[in-house]
Amino acid sequence: MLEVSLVHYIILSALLFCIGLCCVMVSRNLLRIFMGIELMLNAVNINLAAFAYFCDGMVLGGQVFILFVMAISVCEMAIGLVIVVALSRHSENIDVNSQDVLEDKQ
Amino acid sequence: MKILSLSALILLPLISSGMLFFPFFNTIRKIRCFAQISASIHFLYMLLFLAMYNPFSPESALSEVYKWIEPLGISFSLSLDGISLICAVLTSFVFLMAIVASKHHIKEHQRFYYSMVFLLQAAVLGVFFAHDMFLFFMFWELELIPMYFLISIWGSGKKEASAMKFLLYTFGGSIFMLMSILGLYYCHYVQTGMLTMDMDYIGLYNDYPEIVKYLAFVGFFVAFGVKLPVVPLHSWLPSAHVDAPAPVSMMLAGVLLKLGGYGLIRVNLFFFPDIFVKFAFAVFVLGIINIVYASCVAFVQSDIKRQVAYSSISHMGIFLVGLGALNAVGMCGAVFQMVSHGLISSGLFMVIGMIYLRTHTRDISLLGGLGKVLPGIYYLTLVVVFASIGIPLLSGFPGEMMSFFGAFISENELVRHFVFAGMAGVILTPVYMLNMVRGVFGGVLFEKFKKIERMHVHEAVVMISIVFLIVLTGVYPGSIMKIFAPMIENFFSI
Amino acid sequence: MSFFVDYIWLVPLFSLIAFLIISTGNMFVLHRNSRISAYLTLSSSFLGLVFGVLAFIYCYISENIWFERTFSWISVDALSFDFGFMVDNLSATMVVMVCFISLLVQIFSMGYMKEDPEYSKFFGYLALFNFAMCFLVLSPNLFQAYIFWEMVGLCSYLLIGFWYWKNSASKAAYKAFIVNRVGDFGFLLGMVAFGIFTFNYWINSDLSFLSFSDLNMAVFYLKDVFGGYSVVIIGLLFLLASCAKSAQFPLYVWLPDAMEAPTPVSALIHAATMVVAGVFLLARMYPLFEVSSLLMGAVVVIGIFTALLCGVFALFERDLKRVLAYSTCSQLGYMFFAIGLGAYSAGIFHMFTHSFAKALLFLAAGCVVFALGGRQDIFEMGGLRKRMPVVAYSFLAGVISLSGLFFSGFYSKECIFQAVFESGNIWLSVLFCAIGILTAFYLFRVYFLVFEGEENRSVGEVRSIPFSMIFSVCTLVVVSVLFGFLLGGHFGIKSFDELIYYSFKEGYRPSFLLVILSVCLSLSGVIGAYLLSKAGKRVYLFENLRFVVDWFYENVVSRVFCIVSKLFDFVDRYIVYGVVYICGLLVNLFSLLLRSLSSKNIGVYVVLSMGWLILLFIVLYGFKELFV
Amino acid sequence: MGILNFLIFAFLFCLILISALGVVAARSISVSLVCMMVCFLGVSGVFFSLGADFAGASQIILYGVSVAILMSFAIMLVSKKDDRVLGVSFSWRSLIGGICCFGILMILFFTMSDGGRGLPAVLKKSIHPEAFSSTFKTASELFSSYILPFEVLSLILLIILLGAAVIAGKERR
Repeated sequence: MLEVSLVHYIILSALLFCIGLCCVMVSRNLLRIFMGIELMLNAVNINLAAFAYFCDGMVLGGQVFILFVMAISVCEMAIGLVIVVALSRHSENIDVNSQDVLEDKQ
Repeated sequence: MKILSLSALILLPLISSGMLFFPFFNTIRKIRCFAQISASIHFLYMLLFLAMYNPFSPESALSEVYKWIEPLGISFSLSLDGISLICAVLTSFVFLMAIVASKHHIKEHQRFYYSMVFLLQAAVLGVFFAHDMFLFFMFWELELIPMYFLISIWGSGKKEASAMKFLLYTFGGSIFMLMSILGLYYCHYVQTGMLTMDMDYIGLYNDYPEIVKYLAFVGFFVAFGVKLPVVPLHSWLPSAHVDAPAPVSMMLAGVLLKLGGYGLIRVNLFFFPDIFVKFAFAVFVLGIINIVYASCVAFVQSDIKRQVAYSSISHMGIFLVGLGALNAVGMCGAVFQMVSHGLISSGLFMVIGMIYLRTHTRDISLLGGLGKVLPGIYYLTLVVVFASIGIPLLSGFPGEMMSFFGAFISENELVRHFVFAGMAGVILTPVYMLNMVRGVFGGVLFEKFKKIERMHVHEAVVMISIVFLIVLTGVYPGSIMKIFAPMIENFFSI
Repeated sequence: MSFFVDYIWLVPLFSLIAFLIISTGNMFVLHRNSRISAYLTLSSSFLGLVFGVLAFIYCYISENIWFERTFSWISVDALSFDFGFMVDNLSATMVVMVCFISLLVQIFSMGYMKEDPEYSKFFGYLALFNFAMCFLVLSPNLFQAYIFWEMVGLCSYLLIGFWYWKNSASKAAYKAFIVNRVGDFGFLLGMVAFGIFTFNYWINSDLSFLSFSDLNMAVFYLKDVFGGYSVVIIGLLFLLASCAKSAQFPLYVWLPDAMEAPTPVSALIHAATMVVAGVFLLARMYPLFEVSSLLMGAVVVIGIFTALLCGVFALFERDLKRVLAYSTCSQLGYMFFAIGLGAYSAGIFHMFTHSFAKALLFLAAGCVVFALGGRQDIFEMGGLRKRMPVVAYSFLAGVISLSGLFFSGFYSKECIFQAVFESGNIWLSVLFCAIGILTAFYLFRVYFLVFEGEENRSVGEVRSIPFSMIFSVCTLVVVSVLFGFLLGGHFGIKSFDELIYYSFKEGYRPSFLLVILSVCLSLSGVIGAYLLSKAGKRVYLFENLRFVVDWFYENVVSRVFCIVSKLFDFVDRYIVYGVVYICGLLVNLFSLLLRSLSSKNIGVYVVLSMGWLILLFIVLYGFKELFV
Repeated sequence: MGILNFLIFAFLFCLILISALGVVAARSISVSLVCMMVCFLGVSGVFFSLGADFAGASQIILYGVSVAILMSFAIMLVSKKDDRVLGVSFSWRSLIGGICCFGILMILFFTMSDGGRGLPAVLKKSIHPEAFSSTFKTASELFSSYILPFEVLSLILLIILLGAAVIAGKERR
């Protein structure tokens, strides 16, 4: 009973993913939303690693993919933060609820 | 290359609509002359077809098949039969008249106007000659575009709204048609494994599942019902006519209503004869409603153009009665009614155009006593109005007579009993027609209409040729009958 | 001589050619009121008259000929409609009568319409009418009869509405056409029903479809195949048609209004020829009517009722031409009544005598109106005999003949009288006598009011009457006097009922007692009229009686029709359009909802996308069998 | 031996989840930043336990350190201006958001349990005892079958670099 099998890892990544999602949806601060996105990406990585380890045998395709995911997340984070900075310079606050430029006024 | 080629017939208007944009035609006069010349050439060429056509020889179908979209089995195939030839001749005649008549009505963008007219003519001829369902549908959609521009640019009153209404109505209808075509196409492919859009294969192959046949029939009927205004779907016609300029409404009434009728015959009747038998009474009742409803509504209208629009709805009601009779006499009556209605309604709209040009109003209460000032127009209108009422020796009578005789002979019990309701149209039509004539030409003359100018030469030419054709088909209907009658007879003999 | 019978179809053709020349000429070359059109129409009807008379003589000599030639007009597989002509005694005499009267009317109108601006159009219409009437009379089958039945209705519309700039004239023309159209509806329905019920009879009989020649065979076939009931229906439909055309009870309202037309037109159409077409149809369809007694009864009832009603209306009429119009209605009632009783040749005989006499009266009235410059109110006229004796005496001759005192009217009324008494129905004979008195009464009342009595100061100057009008009036006097006498069976000339009879020759046996009775009845009418005219000019007793029926038509019928069409218009404008409008509204509403949904801030977008994701999963999972 | 693995896994499991919750629930942004760093370290621990040592190392370097620093710079740049602490927003939106994320969790568990019929066999495989170095393996994989994505990745990084410099550079006034 006590050995750690694939399903535990998947449960872990699912939980982590949902927490990240919840962070994105709930928080008002744009930066916190970015943190949530990072959590979700890491959850995906855990999944990849787990499947690579359990099912993939010696090919380890999953681990290669983890690197790609990391790279992309870093790029996304960089651009995101720059936008946040520009946004904050533009409208003095980064509260998500107040950014309603797109709202249809009538 | 044999001289009679259908594709040449369709290409001619396209070429002339293209050529209008050459810089050579810089003055309005040149544009108009070119348009009139090419329209008359087209009409003469069409008469050549008429002369050389003998219904009994197989090669008279002049069918031409060119590969188009090979994998889907779609081919650019054209063919000819009695009914499509008659409709095509009527089309080119009405277009020639409309082009000649549009001298004073169209004041700006002549070049664009005439090219749109020729595009419309090509599309309509395409529909009549199409032998491939896809081609049929394509030309059906193509003729909407020029008509939309014609109504919305040169019209009057709230022209954009009615042009849009016309477009949406016909589009709505043609969606059903598309569904039916694709349904047939798919079923045919599933059952025979051969992917083709040709009318002979799709249409005449008749062991589709029962439900598919019903749905396809209803789909086609709705699409053609919108075009041939069947009462519940007709409300686009009056607004389109009221806001279109006179030559455009001549074309609209003279030709576009025939598309609906031609479609009903060619697709609904020839493809699904067994289902049409079941729906015969429904078609008949719709015809009756058309006649009675449109006549009553026409009586109350205050705008004469709207009255004539409703009158063309009631005329096409007689077409439906003839079609519902489902026998050779009824069918001949229906096709004859289609041709005569084409002539009559283009004549009527021509007259209304002339009156509107001179008095700038179409309201019956404001008009009156024009008979003394415009005697020429008055007498020609009388002839056309009497033709539309159905006076013998004029073109309205044979169509009506044969349709009612056909309805009486039809083996469908119910049709025989209700034919008298259709005949009520005989009383109702003169009621509003003569009321209109009395309102416009009779009675005391308003002083502001004292000094309107007499009939111009080109208007006289148009009206007299229309009246001549009306009298010719009325006195000797055999001239037209011998073209489409044999085809109808051998269809009903099987 | 048989050449004329063979080429009798030229008679209508002449007038058609005349009409075409005038109408095309009118369009381009001919000046509006040139004389050419008059001479053209005159020559065409004169040639027609010559042909007609010669053909009539041929028929008169040979024993009951039946000459027919047709060619197929429309032929669709089983059904073929034929055109052509058919000559027998009835049609030959009718052609002669029509051409003769139209010739005289055309001569009359040369003078009457001299200063009318649209002179040539008038003669064109007269030629067209002559063409349509002759072909109607010569038509070999029911289908062609229907065609020219409508053409005649069309010509009456054109001629009544000749002065279309007068509102009342165009309204009267419109009314006349609609009422005639109702009759045409009956004719069409009856013909179609008759044609189709006896369809396979016509197929195996070699004759053309619905031809008159063996109509009774077709009727017998119809009777035994479909039973008497269908015969009655078809008969009633044809009765409706003839009622409309001959202005009988339900559909007579258009005739008095038709007096808006110029007087020669009323003389030609609304007295002598067109209104007689209804009786002609009855004569042609006699085999159909003869079969069922119910139909004959209906014809009698309608005839008697119209005669009585219109007689009373004529009594209280102010307008000279309207009196004559009502008297036409009542005389036509006579003919219906006679044919209804089975007195086929008596009815036809009365038709001829009435045509001549009534045409005479109308032309004379035309002269009076022309002389007084268009005034038609008889109470404003008086003592005109001294001013225009010729017209006065010819009017008197016409009145005497029509009321059955001496001239040709006496003979035809005598035959009908005899038929009435033979039928034995007491009530009918009493009514018939009453009508006899009534006709004499109102005719002589008009005569005394207009021509006798002292000079009426409001008459004013009287224009001289041109010779052409006088000439035609006199010839008519001569004919209406001699016609009855000639065909009364004296001097070896065949009497009328030998000439035109249906199945048996009724033979004209003048019983002395009946002659005395009818003459003294008419005399009492005359004396009554004389006393009335002496007593006082104004009789307001039932002045507005005739307005009741007009009011009924004017308000009830047209009002109902307007309401129905307003209802339809309402349906069209709001319900049919409403449905479309609602669809538009729905689409609008839906798009508004969607737009508000997708335009908040970023947070909403995330939540929305997640929500749709869950929804998508649920839906896909739900229908997963479809995709597997 | 297996019990040790289980213990490590349980420790990492709790560490990651608690720190993730910390990120969400923390009032101030810097506290949530620290929790996020702890969570990343936990994740790298999981990678090591799964034998993906290269991934674990790069995780530590990449997320643990650089992203945290990046985030702190952003926080410093942004938070000076407004004083409001932008915590969790208790509006309609967040409520529905919470429900949605719970719904997605249920969906994930639902699919894991293969439509509620219990765990498919493949998920039950337990841990392999023998550890092996995967770096060599991933490197050879990276440069043999995944060479194209690798090159594309480098290109993307270059573009990101330029883009960030351009956006951050302009002083819009």
